[in-house]
Amino acid sequence: MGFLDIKNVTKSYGAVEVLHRVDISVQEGEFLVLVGPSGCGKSTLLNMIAGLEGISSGTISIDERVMNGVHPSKRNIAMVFQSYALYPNMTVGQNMTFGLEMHGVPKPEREAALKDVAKLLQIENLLDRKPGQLSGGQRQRVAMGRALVRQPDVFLFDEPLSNLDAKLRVDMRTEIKKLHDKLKTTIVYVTHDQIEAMTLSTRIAVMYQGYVQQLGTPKEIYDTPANVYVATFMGSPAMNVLPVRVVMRDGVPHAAVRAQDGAEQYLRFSQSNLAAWDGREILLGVRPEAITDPDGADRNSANIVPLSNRIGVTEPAGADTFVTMELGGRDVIARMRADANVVSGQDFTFAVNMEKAVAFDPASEERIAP
Amino acid sequence: MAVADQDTAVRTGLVTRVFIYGILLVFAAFYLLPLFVMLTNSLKPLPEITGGNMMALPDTWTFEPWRQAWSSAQIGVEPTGLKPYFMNSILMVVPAVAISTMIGALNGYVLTKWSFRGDKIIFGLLLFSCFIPFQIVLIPMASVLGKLGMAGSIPGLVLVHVVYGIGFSTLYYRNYYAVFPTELVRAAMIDGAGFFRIFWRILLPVSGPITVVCVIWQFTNIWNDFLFGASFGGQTQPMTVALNNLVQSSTGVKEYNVHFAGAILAALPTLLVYIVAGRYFVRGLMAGSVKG
Amino acid sequence: MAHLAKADFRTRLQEWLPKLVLSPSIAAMLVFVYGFILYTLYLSFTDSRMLPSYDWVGVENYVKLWGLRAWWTAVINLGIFAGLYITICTAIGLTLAILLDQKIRGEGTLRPIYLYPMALSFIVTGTAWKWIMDPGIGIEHTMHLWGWESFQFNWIKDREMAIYTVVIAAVWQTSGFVMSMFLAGLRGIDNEILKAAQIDGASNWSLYRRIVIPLLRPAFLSAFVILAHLAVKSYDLIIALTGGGPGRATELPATFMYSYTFTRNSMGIGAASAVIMLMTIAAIMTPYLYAELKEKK
Amino acid sequence: MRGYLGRKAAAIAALMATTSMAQAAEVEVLHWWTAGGEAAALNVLKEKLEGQGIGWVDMPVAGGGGEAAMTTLRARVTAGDPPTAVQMLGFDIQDWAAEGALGNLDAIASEEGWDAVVPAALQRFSKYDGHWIAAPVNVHSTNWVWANKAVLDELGIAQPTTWDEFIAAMETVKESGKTPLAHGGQAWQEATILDGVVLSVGGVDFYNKAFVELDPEALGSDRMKEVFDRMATLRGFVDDNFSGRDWNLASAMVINGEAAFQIMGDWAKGEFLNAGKVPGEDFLCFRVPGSDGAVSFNSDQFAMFGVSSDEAKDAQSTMAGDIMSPEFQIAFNTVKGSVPARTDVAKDDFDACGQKGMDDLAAANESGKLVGSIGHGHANRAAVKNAIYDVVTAHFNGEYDSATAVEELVNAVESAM
Repeated sequence: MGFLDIKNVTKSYGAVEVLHRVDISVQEGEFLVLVGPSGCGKSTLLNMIAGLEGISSGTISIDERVMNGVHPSKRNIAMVFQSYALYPNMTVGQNMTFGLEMHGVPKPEREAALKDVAKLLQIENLLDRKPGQLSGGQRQRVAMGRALVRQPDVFLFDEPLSNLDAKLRVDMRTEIKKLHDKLKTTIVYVTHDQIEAMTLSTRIAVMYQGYVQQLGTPKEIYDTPANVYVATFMGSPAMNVLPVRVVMRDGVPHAAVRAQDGAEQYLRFSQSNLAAWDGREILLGVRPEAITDPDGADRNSANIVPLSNRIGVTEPAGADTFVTMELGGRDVIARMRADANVVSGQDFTFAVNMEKAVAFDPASEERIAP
Repeated sequence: MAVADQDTAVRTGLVTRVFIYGILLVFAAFYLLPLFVMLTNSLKPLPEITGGNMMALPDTWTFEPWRQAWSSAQIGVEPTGLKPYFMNSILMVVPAVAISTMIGALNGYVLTKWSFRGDKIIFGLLLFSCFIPFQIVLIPMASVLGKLGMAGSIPGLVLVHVVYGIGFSTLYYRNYYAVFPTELVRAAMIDGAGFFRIFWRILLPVSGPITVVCVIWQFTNIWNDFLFGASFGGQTQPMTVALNNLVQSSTGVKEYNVHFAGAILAALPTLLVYIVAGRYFVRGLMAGSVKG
Repeated sequence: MAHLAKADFRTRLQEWLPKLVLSPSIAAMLVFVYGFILYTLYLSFTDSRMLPSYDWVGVENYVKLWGLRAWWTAVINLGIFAGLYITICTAIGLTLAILLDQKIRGEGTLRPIYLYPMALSFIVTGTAWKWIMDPGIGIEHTMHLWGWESFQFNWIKDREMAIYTVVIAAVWQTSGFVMSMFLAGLRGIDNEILKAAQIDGASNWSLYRRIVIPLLRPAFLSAFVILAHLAVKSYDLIIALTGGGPGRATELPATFMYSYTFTRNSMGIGAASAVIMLMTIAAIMTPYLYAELKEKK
Repeated sequence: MRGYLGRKAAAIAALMATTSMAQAAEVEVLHWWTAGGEAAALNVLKEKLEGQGIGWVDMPVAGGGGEAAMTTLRARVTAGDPPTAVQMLGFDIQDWAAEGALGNLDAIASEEGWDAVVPAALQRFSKYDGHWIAAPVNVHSTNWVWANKAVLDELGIAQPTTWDEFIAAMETVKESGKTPLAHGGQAWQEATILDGVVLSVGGVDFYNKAFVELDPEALGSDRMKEVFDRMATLRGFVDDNFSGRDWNLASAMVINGEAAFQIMGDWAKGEFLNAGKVPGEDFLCFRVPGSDGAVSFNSDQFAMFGVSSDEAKDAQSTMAGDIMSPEFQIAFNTVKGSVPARTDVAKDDFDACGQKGMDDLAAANESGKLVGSIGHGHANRAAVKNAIYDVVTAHFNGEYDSATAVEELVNAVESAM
């Protein structure tokens, strides 16, 4: 029994079911991120937790209280919206204490709470301004302040950083993380940005087409994605997924794959259970950072395999250089050290860390190994 | 001053600008012509009107027609002028505008922020109701008012105007609120504000521009109405009916100067509303009502 | 909604409040608009004369109606009137809006001048217009006094031309309003689009023709709907200006309906003409409503 | 919110209804005599009633010769709240009586012997099914010609006595450059001319046959064509700027000497008197040449609507009695230009034209030459009247030639019946 329990929850509009049997149990103090592309149902789920949308079936409970049919204001939650939703006609101070006022909190207490939160967020000097006079980052802080003042059981964030510019976004991300570390309040956070999901969360639910594709810690999601969708959605650049044939060599399963010149090369798997797939096609998933120049290979790995191929495009990104090559008929990205000697059009021998490789069933696209 | 900052102007030479000002002034003259005719002739004694040029300024300036129209012209059997009817109009217009605007605002709020199945159809039906010709509702309306016991009274007139004003006021507010971020409503819900509190504290404070448009529209329509006033006004006939009585004497001397003075008097409140609130009008229209 | 039963009272109240708030309007609309429309429809099939009667006569009233010369005149007049009125109002409104948008000094004074006719009913301005149009005392007379002897403006006395004087007065009343709608539209256009177009080398003319005017489409649509319904409902205007004359040359369906219903004691025929008018309005409005309602969601 | 308001208003209305019933002694009068002398004339009645302890609640609605008032009346009756007394013309009274909406004035009528003093042609409208339902206020007659004496004298024209003389006189005026016939192009004004012209062409018999009995043969006859020919001739004597002109502006043309004649009802006299003109000296009044002896009339009457309480009935009948009283008839009609609706009133207070009008009325009443005006709804019901308007005004404006007008007239009358 978690603190926030989502049990068997579905959502339908008329005959169309847009959210299918979601089960998530969130412990107190957890930071759950719902991530997925637009239209995946993550905002709908958040709105259902908030009580802004009805629940078609199943239950949502907070602190063992079933919340179905309970008015949003009675759930003891607070929400930060994508557009911040600051009331344009009220000052910052009025915005932040509106909720307390609505809940009948006496003025002195409201003032005290406002003072504390304003100090925490360093927005004391903004309290008398109207939202229209604030910068994006300031609005964002005010929106968070408004949520904090309420001291809710659960914080809900609906893509709160998507309207900020890149640098501010990173700063605010850190700030939210700090805030969570300090306050230890349960947070449900919706985003389409997988980096936000990875950096902020204690657990991630990856959603797609109304299903929770995978629920797990960031590391679980990243290293052992449940299916091809999760694998390609999480991580940037995305995980390389290419069709390979399993062949047994020396009693060990290998992935047979054609390089650009058509020559077949063999990459040894670390997972022996793939022997069952001998002779059949599977999908091989390798993250870019697992294909490197030999010097950059992970020294702790027990299974580094060489791979010769012609270099396509090189993209220096400062810290690393990304190389695109053609492998198994797909474009595959490799991540080299910045000073690796790679030249477009030349042949090169890459080092593939097959310990980190993931295999998927080509039909169901579910993970079959590890 | 978002309006002034907008810049759809193109760069133009001096000749073009003179030309532009020329056209604008010609049209200004066109729009002012009837008012000019009414005003100058209301300040002339009667013989000067019947004998002279419509456009000419008065030789003898007189305010007598205005005084007569206001307080001593024959409207019914008694020479009361338009004065007593002015109050009838005010008593009718103020509540009718206030109520229809308020209902329109609430309707717009419900239709955009609390949408439910079938709300579009309801809005469509409401909108279509703006376009009903009033002549056809006269008889059935009379019968309904009679049954309600409200025939020939100001509450009856207010009811009629509210009923046929709701369509437009709902249209204005709906279009305005449609572009108002729904997230604000949701935030307020989570903050614990109820249906009316959200409306009162969150939406209404920012509804100024559209309220100006709606009030102007309703005020002029209701103030200028003659048909309902004559049919359902009873003892409390509005000013337009009185003006009509003044102007439309079937057999008798036509005192045109008094007629014109009366006409301007009857139009004064609406003119005032346009001049005072007119500059917010474009802004209000901008803020929603011309959106497809 | 199975869980609604468990919802607390306040939440349930909140669920119902919006519909509750809307319901008086819906009820009023159903009775006072659609009820009355149905009632009129019914009357159009009865032999009602001075007061409503309930003796069914089938489509007789419609047959009579379409056999009446005056009705045909009214319908044709409406065609001429509405066509010209809508076109000219839109043209003038758009022109004035564009000109007024050129950073004009005194815009604040000009705008209310253009707009004020909307504030006045024709009960107020009818006499003035009659005078202005009248060749004996109006513009023509004035021009003669000012020495332009050959000037002629006697349309209001001319059966063929009288309907055009009605157009002039109607345009006078509403073109300023249309202007403000277009002005609002112009002011709502994103500046960057215009800058982009100017960088692309668009001339002033093509800037407006190719970029600005197409962007004003919503304003055009709103203007059209408002003008169209005003045209169909035009009544005061005719009564004040021409009284339907000379002869019955400027009769419009609205005046026709009124006179048959109320002064000619032929309520059945009046109702039939009202039904036709409503159908016309519906034919104009339905596509607009459909587009309007389709758009969102 | 509205429901509450509605209930409250209903409660107040009910309250007011009961209190006003307790006072009872008041009459609500719907009329369209709203401005100038006629309204002041009506005030005489009001004061008289107030002297008898009966309050007057004024309900004036002007416009279109009573059209607006009739619309209001319909709304009031539909709402179940009719006024006590309503100014009404001709067949409207009969139509409302047929709807069963009117009260009964038999008591006061027999007490004061109305049957004997009111011309029979008027009783045709004041009585329904043998019962008095309305009190006539006046008799207007429409076949009058008003002429500027100075203009006629200057041009050496004598008062014309035959149609041909009339035409010749107008020819003379035309040659002098003045407008022979002042006229305002409104349907009812053209129909007013028609009254006189029909009488001049075919006399009372033809008038009755064609326009009262609506005999298709008479309507389609050659005589009718002659009527339209004469109308066309008259059109030729009207200036080009006539369309839409108010009748009183046409009168002003005669007063100012811009025009010589105007064919108009006797209400036009007020305009002349108001301009300080004296009948017989400055202006002449005579019957449309060729229609002498006949009088086409219209009569304003106060139709009494059904009221429930006895007090209200008493007040209503007192009002009817006051209307019919010679004092009021004189007071009102001297101002209005019309003549009293009873034939036994002293003529002393009336001017030359008024006295002639009274004589004509009495004579026509005797000889059966008193006919209801076509143009003012005293010959036929509204639908027919307006159908005739349509044809006459279309012809007058040159839309039809006389032959077509005759055809159209037959059709229009037939389809309006």
